[in-house]
Amino acid sequence: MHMADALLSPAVGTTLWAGTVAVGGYASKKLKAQIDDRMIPLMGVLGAFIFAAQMINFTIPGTGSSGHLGGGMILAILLGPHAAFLVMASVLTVQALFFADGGLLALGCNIWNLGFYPCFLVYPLIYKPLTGGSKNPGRILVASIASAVVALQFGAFSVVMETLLSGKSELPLGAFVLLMQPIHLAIGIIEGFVTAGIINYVRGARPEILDSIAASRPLGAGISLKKVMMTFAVLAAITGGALSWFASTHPDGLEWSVEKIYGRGELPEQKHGIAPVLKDLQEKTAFLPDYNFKPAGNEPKKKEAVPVWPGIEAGTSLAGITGAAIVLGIIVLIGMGIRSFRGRGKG
Amino acid sequence: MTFDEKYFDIGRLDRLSYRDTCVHNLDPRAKVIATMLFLITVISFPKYEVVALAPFFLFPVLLMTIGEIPVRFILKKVIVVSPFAIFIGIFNPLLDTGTVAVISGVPVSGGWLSFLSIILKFTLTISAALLLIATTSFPGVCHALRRLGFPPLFVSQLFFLYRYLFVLMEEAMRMIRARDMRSFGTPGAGIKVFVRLIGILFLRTVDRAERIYYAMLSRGFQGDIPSLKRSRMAAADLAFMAATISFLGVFRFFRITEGIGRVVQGLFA
Amino acid sequence: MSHHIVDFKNVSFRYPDGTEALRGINFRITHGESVGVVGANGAGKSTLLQHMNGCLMPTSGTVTIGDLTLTGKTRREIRKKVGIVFQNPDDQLFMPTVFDDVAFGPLNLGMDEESVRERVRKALSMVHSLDLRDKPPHHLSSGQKSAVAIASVMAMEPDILAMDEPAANLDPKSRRSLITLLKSFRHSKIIASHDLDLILDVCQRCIVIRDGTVVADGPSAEILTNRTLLEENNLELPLSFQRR
Amino acid sequence: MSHHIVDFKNVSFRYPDGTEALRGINFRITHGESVGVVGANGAGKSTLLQHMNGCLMPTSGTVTIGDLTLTGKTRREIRKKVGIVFQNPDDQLFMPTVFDDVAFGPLNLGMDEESVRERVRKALSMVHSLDLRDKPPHHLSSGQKSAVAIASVMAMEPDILAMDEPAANLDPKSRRSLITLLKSFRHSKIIASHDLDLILDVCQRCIVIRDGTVVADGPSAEILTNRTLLEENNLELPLSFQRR
Ligand SMILES: Nc1ncnc2c1ncn2[C@@H]1O[C@H](COP(=O)(O)OP(=O)(O)OP(=O)(O)O)[C@@H](O)[C@H]1O
Ligand SMILES: Nc1ncnc2c1ncn2[C@@H]1O[C@H](COP(=O)(O)OP(=O)(O)OP(=O)(O)O)[C@@H](O)[C@H]1O
Ligand SMILES: [Mg+2]
Ligand SMILES: [Mg+2]
Repeated sequence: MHMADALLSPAVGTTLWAGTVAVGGYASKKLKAQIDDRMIPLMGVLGAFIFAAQMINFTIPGTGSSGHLGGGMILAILLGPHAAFLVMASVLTVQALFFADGGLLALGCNIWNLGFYPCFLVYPLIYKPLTGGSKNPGRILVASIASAVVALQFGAFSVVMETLLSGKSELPLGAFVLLMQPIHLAIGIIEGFVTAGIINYVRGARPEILDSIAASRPLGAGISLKKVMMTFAVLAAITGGALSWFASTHPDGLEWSVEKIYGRGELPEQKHGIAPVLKDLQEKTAFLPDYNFKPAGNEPKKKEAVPVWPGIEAGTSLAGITGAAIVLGIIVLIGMGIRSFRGRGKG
Repeated sequence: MTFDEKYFDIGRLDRLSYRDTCVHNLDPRAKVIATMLFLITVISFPKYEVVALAPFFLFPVLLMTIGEIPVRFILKKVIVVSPFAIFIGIFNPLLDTGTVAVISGVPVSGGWLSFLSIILKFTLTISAALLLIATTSFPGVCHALRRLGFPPLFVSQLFFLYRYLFVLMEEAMRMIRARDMRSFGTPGAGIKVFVRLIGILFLRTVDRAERIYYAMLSRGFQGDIPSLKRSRMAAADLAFMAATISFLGVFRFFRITEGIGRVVQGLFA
Repeated sequence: MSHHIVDFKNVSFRYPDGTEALRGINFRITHGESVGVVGANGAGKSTLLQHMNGCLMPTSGTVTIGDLTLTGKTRREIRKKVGIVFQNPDDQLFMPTVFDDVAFGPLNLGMDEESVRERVRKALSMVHSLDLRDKPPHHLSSGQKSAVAIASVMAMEPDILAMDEPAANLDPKSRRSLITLLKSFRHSKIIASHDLDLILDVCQRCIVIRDGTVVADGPSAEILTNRTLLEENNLELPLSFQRR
Repeated sequence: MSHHIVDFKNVSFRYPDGTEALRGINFRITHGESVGVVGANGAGKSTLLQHMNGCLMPTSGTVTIGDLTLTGKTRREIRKKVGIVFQNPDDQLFMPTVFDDVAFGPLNLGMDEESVRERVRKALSMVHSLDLRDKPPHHLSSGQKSAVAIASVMAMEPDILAMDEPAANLDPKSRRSLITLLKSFRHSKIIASHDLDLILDVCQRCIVIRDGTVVADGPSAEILTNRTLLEENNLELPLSFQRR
């Protein structure tokens, strides 16, 4: 569920970066004031733990497909929200840098989607009230499942919104939501089971460990609801402000999604080249009730040259294509030139 | 990717960063800033833009060739992570069929253009991020972040994460091997055993954190991870930044690619 | 009995990051033999052992166990024949109690409950740890953990036993009882270790590895007394030969 | 020089889970002595070493280093005097590169940049690992890791060096060069290990621990040849005395 750079607009990307940096700064300030310095290596190594744990797959009962641990929720439970947020942020940073999962610009979104919700929203508002500090495995299970599901739904929905607001994808809101949310419901339930399983296992095996982590985490870990809501409100205001600015300067971004939701139920025909692909996709997307693509295979008759984005066709002309080909050719030559020059220099 | 591949992959990328080329020797901060600017510039092109993206391939290509990074390795990694972007992008040609351009009589739908644009941006951004690590090393990037004002606490998390990633992944890998060795099919890979394995890994991680903490204390740790200033921005770094910025600016705001095309077409017309 | 045979033919292995850990390894272990594998840090011992049951698959060359050639398909069969005990018993013990852990393998083999119980009992008695049956592994001492790890592999009744550095971190007495235990097994055994005294005690034959190739292969009593050979390979005479 | 003295008086320690790991330990180490600590798995060796610089604080009794009694307040001072090398170099090398790791201690001592660089250079050369400076620890071999771990402690120029199981997992040659290295240090040293041959080589004096108490303390040459004493403590004669 990692957001990708290529799907983002700079406005959305930087807005979420700003939000993430703000929350991150707040969390590290909070931690620095209260932290027991024993927590510093613990947090770091737990980040590596989440990473390693994510790589262990298991078979999801009844399906044969495999799943893995997400991590945000379990960190929040173990470390408290501030530390958990920072650890999650560092896990995602390493993922972005080493596996290019998402990319650097989308990192802001990803930290927000996978870190903010579980740590600052779901943990204080759902997990804590539901367990009420109880160590009863049943309650922990219920609370974990509820939390993981809600956190992932928020995360998935944010991916949808971030993509749509960036305006790079044509996916209509309804369909996108239908694609994302149910999958993440399933993932959430499993993550909940796994989270509760681990907490309960650890509690059974070495109860003192959970207690000692709890003892050394900052006092403010049981953060006041008010503060969370305040932070959230401020960030919502920033986000909202930025988004509305974005929406007003780039109306197309929102426009088309609105249009797609209420507008044309039917879409024009496609070019011939993708007919088979289309057919296949059509079958796969048949569960989207509102959208039926016209049967493919119609002969292409694309003469309705309506410029959707004025001025765009200027760039995408034959001259443009020629230019691009030449430029790419030059770049490849430069690359090869450097390679062979270097090769000679060495040999 | 299987666990092992993923693990080795990081190791490989990591090792690439030990090379000694002039790209590797640039100040990490310069590279971090340049990469971020590059990303923002690429992303800032409107959704139907394809042609103007072409020149931007120069940036990764230069880093790759001068930095002696194998092209194939980077390409392979780009492909491995592409599914999500493709999955989202592939709907564009299906949903956005209005013609936005006519190229020598052939009308092109907006969906295909925007899809192509997503793919190009994807390739550019992902390879730039990978090349940042491959030419700077992860610790280098962390030092840069720290000196660029990221909270020290966050940066120390990154240090530890990076350092123990390999240790813990190896530990996890050995555990999986032990599990797979004694489970001759699916039952051993079930969720119950999975939870146990993760639980054990967690306990061992906490114990390890404790030992690390003692080791840190033994060497005078007082709550802050100190760091040496490794380098001052040198002339080369400033030149690199200036070059990158002017390159980005020129190709973002002037339609040079198309101009070249026109000129060449004019020659042959 | 051909199924106790291990045959490495020209086995090479390269880690995906480019490290050439094995380069054309050749050897053959016949029924009931016990073989030590020695060499410097990083020589390739652990990598070699992981080829015995397909944890790693050779980049080129063939590994044959009994009458099966190691491939993706035969791997599962081969794992029933070859039991590997890794260096760190903590990696190996992941079930909540010693009993569950030892039963894990047999249960996955699809055996019925009665036979599983029997197997577990047998395996645990073999390592004198029947009393530990109901303890959780994390409450055991390192010596006890090693013993249980061995039992959990023995419970699958492998034809061939492979062990990686079995005595590290054991106190001298636990080490000694491990040696006695190993000597009493009648399986084909292959043991990788820096503890040359242990190899000398347990294995009749010894293979020296350097940089992923076999540089010597012969009776332990000969190889482990050949000072030049040993010193060329970052080794030295077993301590019990280094008289004071 | 009183500052090289280590004095344990009636030290007891109980882990939070109730394990009594030390029960009234008494010994005194004077300037320049080198002392081995031996005992069965779980006897309390590692716990004891962690008291040397206040990683753990005695539940009762006093630890004195030089002229300072170990308390929450003096702990920081004491850490400058006592350098501990733990059992697993992976736990000890926690920074992303070898250089950063070795520099960690001196930087915490508040030294200026130039002197830190000088210290790092000196410490790494001492263990012949200057070339590894820019590598991340996870790409080092086990022998290299041990060497760097020692350098990172030596860079603090401690008066007293404590090591826990320094030779585990090293190949015989690396172990031998470690022994040479240890012999060449003129610090007070205290080494906990199961490798009795190493203790015999490096330490003149040896302390035997059982269940958290000192059961013997005397010249290594005497203690490590006393078969009954050793066997009572899950130990055995050093291998080099076990002639074949
Ligand atoms: N996961 C890995 N990725 C890359 N290279 C590896 C990996 N594991 C081992 N190697 C390399 O392969 C070579 C052989 O390693 P191996 O672990 O087999 O050695 P070993 O003989 O078991 O050493 P030791 O005595 O230290 O256990 C070494 O050069 C090592 O660095
Ligand atoms: N963190 C801990 N919490 C509780 N008990 C512990 C802890 N660490 C060690 N112990 C217990 O304290 C006792 C002494 O352990 P210690 O690690 O000091 O032994 P050791 O002599 O170093 O053993 P080894 O030779 O196996 O390293 C053991 O009974 C052990 O189980
Ligand atoms: Mg090994
Ligand atoms: Mg110990």
